[in-house]
Amino acid sequence: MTTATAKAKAPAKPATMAQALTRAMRDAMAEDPTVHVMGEDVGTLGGVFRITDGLAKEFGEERCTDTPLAEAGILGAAVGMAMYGLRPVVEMQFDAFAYPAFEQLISHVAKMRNRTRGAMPLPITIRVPYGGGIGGVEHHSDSSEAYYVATPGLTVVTPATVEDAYGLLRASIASDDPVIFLEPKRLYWSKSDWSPQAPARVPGIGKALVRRSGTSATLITYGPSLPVCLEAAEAAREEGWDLEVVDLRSLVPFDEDTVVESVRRTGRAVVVHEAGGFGGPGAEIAARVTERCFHHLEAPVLRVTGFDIPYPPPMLEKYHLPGVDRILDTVARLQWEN
Amino acid sequence: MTTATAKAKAPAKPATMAQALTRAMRDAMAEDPTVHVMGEDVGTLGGVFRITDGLAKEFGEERCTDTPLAEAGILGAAVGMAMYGLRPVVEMQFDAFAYPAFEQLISHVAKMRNRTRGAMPLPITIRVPYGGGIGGVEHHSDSSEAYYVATPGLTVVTPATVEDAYGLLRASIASDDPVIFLEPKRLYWSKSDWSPQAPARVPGIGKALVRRSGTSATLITYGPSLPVCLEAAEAAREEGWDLEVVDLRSLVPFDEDTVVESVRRTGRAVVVHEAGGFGGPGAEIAARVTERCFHHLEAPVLRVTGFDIPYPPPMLEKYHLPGVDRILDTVARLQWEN
Amino acid sequence: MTVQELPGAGASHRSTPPPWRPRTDAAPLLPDPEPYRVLGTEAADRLDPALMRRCYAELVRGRRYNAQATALTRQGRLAVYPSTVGQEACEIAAALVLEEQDWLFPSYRDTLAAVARGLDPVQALTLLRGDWHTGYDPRELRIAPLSTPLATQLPHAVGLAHAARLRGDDVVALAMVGDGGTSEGDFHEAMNFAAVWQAPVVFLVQNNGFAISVPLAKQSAAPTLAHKAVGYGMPGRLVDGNDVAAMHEVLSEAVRRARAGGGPTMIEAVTYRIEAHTNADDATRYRGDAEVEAWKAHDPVLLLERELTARGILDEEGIRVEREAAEEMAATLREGMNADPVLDPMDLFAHVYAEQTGRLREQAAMLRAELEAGDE
Amino acid sequence: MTVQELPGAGASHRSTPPPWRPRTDAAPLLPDPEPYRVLGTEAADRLDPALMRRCYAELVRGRRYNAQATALTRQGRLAVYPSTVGQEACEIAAALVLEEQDWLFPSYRDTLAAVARGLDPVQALTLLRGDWHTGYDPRELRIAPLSTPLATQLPHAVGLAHAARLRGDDVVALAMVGDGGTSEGDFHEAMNFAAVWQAPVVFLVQNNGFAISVPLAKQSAAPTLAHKAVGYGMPGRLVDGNDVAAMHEVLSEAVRRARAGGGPTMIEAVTYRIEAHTNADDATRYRGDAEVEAWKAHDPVLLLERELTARGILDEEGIRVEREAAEEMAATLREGMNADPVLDPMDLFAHVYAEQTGRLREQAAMLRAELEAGDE
Ligand SMILES: Cc1ncc(C[n+]2csc(CCOP(=O)(O)OP(=O)(O)O)c2C)c(N)n1
Ligand SMILES: Cc1ncc(C[n+]2csc(CCOP(=O)(O)OP(=O)(O)O)c2C)c(N)n1
Ligand SMILES: [Mg+2]
Ligand SMILES: [Mg+2]
Repeated sequence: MTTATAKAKAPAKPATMAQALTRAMRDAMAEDPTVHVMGEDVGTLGGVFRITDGLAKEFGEERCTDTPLAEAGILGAAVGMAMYGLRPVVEMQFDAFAYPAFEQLISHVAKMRNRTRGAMPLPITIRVPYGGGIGGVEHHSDSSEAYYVATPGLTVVTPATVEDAYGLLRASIASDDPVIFLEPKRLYWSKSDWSPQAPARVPGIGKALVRRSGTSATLITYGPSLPVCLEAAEAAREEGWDLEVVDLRSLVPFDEDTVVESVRRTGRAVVVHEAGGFGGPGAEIAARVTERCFHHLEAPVLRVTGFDIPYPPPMLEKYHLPGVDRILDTVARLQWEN
Repeated sequence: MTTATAKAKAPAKPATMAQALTRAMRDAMAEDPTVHVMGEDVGTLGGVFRITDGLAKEFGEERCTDTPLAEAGILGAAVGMAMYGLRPVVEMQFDAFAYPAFEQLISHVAKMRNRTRGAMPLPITIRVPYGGGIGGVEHHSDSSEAYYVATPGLTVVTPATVEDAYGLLRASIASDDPVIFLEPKRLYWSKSDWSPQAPARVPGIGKALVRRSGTSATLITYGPSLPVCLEAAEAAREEGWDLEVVDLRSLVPFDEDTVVESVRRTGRAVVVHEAGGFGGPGAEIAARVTERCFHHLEAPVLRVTGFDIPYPPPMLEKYHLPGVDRILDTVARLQWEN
Repeated sequence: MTVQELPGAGASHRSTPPPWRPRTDAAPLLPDPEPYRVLGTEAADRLDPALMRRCYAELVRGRRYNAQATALTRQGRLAVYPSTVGQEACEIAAALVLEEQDWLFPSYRDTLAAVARGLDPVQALTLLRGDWHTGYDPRELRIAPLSTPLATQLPHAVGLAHAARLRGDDVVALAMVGDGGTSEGDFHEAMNFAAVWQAPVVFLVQNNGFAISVPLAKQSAAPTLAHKAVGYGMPGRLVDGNDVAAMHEVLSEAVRRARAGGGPTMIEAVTYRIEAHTNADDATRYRGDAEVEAWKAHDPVLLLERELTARGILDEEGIRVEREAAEEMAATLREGMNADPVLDPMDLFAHVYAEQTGRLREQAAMLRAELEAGDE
Repeated sequence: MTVQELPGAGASHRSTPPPWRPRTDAAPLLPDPEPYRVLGTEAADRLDPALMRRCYAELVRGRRYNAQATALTRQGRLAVYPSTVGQEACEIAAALVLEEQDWLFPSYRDTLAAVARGLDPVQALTLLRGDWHTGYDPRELRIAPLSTPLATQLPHAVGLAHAARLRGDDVVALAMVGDGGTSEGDFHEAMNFAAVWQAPVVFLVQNNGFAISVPLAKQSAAPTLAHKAVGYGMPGRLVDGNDVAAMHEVLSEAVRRARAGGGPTMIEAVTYRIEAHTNADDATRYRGDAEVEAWKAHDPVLLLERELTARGILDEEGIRVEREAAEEMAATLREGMNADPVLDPMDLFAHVYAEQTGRLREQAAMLRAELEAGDE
């Protein structure tokens, strides 16, 4: 996947999600000179989360650029760069700081291919560190995926594992469509012994994965909530439930078939995500799964989500985030007696 | 509701939704000197849809102000005005032109009450003409309610009748919370013989209304799709279906009880709206109604929505908008044989 | 760190502060107080007759194009048309100063600039007719899609120019925006990025006095809009936007500067929107006739026509020839717009993504079934 | 409209264009090329000894406050702290120039300005401790919530000042933002609204050289940030941000002007962020020691201390007294922050709306049940 020179310079074997993301950008930049990384503090500093660490040094400041502090300007400039044939990878410093770029995103990025009848696709990857659990002060822990999911033209991807962080980011950068690449902040330092030297052949964008097989009910989740769901599934064994866990990996496209297949088999489902419930992605998933699995369902599809409130301050976030107990309580409400 | 002087100056009896909206602002301004209208072209011109017609003349340019052309600035200034105790009524000229104000909306307007523990509520009404059907060129026909609905702290209101245009706008301006007031553009010129001299006692924000009683199935809708649903309900009689039609009137708060009561009775439901389906408000409605009506449902709750595409150009919009036939086709899929 | 520990503690109280100098000299960035003019001044002695004949031809065509487009709205052939009557000198000059490889970033009003750059008028008007959004392939003539969301095209121009420069290509981007559009955050961010990156961009602000109904006085308190440039570290130029010779000269200079690596320039063209905002607007609601009449007397076509006739560069015959050419263009446009556009509802689902999602395939199938049922 | 019909047709080609004049004279709006200084210059002869003693006391307290807050991050009592070491003169002056009825709009970095205005330090630090977002009632001392999203507080300041003016109240709003924040669209829109509305606002830009790791040179190409003011039609002033006397004078003048109905002013304070962006940042990644040392020698506390000692306004004893007062403040702060904040998880659902929605009531009930189950 990488050239000989690239291999020679390759950083040490990544162990964390953060390192896998860095490596994905690095490999993409080494392979394709049109890939440009840009954003606030991404150059000299390597980003506030250090995800772009080393890229400016290896590829120069023109390939990994510290921009002025203006998100609409960053994304708008990236649109122009993509119009000229580059593949910009934009870093938004935190979820809530992507909002200033919303008009550029909705009115241009998402629509450009369509409004030009395919003449002008925009292969832009927009990396957005999202979600909570890291003790961030207000505006640093939003789960903003509902906005992106409701915007036709955007692909919305979110990895939950180190392997996927690499594979999905590579796939996103390679995509000819604009991709919102949501990085679960609190998994940045999660580890695995995956090695990029032999990248596992991960399925591309649009394919969900059953991360744990089970027969009692299906937990449908993504991103930061995957580890929580897996933990819940383990804990559920004590209650006698054998839970299946599906990791969506991309919210758009939404891999209905994998989910529907699972739910038809288990007959019960809970959607779990950190974003607020009301009008959140879980609503779409529940509605659609119900539509396609209606006669297989023993109980309505339930949701465990963040509360419908502004993201709480650090000391209270633990009460807000979907945790193992809340998931198990919800599984218990899946009408087992009927 | 209005003072003697106000009555004396009252414009002619409003017959259209546009006139009812104008009248609502006028009466609110006459009653409460803290109500200020602001936006692009709202003063001298009376707005591009003439909804603020006459307000600058009657109340002066300081109460109905032509702002510079900058939506974040408009909403941001309104925040400051509300912090000082005014009640700004902001006009966004078109749906898509509210996007530049998104950061102000999400990070401040929606959160200010919560982040200050109630010390600083923001009684701002944000009027957004929304939806299509008027032959507008791109960026002039978006149905952006999914973004607002997924943002805790915002109240999201949308009238479908002339009476409600008046009543709900009055209620929104009177609300101590920020309200996104979605005005269905293509109903601006819809008429009724409602008279503001004797305003019908319309229920306030948060109460859905059964606009047509029926027994076969429930159409759940709001705003621009209400007339279409009522027409579909009439047409359905020929097919032998007696459809109930519920007008939500506000998406947040969502009046679950009225909807649930209806669906439990009819056993079947279709949600109808112009906004895209994927991640749209209909997903929340379907998911929630299913959760609460599961054992009463004869078929899954279905949705008739705009397609999941950028809003089409004028000559093609008729294929995109949910129409009577598409609603009836969907009603037909509600598993009547089972 | 406390005061005691500070390294300078104990030194004389006349210590020198860290070195300071302004990053650039502000003086050359500031616009002249009067709009630059050529026509009717001595500078007109230096005019290039051939270029001016070309400009004249384009201005006459441009004026006719405006008239024809407005007529098409009355016939229902166009949904809406924002006219550039009175602003033709800006539109034409913007198109003429660019090389083939350069890019034009028009606002929603600037169909005429696109047409003057060579775009087929029917394609230019597709958006306003309503059969599709962008009626042309932007890469073909290097004309970005007409931008309806105001000022949003400006950062695109900066990004594109920057990308071309990184690639070592000789490309300049010229971006157009109105006086109202300068109030948007995107204007600010684009200007700043352009200056920091020294991108080869020219910003052309057409100050036509109004943003729909809102006059400049309610839009900005700046001495001139051109004064905004200095705050970004780029030169601001003030030009008579109705003087095509002045416009051509100032724009050319800015394009040359950008091409030579000298960075961006912002130009304020002082002009006037003679007609209403669009055919749907009623301008009598917000302005009086006197102002309009004063500006009609300073008409861009007339200014050039007078200059060229006075100098013997243009005569009755020349005027006749250009008017006839303009009539021909108008006839072709009329004809083109009279043909009903071919519509395929299934286009709705094309190009939303490179590859259709399952959900879109399903929706497309539904529409196809509806259309087939309708055909029966 | 065609050329033939134009009213001016046939007139001399030297017709006069419609009248033109710049809306305001640009010259008085432009900043001086050198930052304004008082300390160490002859202007210091005019200093008000009492005011300067007050400033000195506040600076010493401010420095100590910074040290204490940073210490609290190391003890895990604060989640994060953006220090204003080196910027205390700006923070203090901003607080001191305001009257009781005025409003302060701080950025996330400006807890010190809020404290100097009288806010309880524990309340000021609540956001950074993490028990709630805004730790105080903004109306009490007229201090807007600390703004994390950069530059978004600026239009708030404009709107509030405008509202007060409409009401006939004597209120000035002072809004603080960083050099990086000036790149945001909200900065631009706020400046423009303020100038068009002639709102009583003072914009204080603390140019501390960096936006996290990004130096000013990558942020702006402007001669100075103060030059931005002219593009909005308001005066721009350049001041040595480490010179508390200069800061106090220039800010006071701007506040006075705003109060008198003279409209907004923008002030660029040239200063330096001596410490890292926050305790979580590693400044060695993007800057060298030499620059930091040069600025340490131009320390705001030191500058004033030297001036006042040289003039006999301050002596050893005076210094000792202020340091002791600062230590007391630090002890109180330590104590306040050592107390664990009282948390009520049910607060999550308070104040989302004036009246809780059904859905929130349900979610609150769920959390309450969980908490009760946990207690058992
Ligand atoms: C972001 C945005 N806000 C509002 C509008 C609605 N709108 C269309 S044109 C216009 C006025 C534009 O004025 P100006 O920039 O001076 O350009 P002109 O129309 O004079 O060419 C407005 C407010 C828009 N298109 N985009
Ligand atoms: C809209 C927005 N974008 C990005 C950030 C992340 N961020 C926090 S502080 C900062 C740098 C701010 O620099 P400056 O404005 O110079 O203020 P300083 O930190 O120097 O006081 C950045 C990029 C933010 N808080 N808000
Ligand atoms: Mg204009
Ligand atoms: Mg800074």
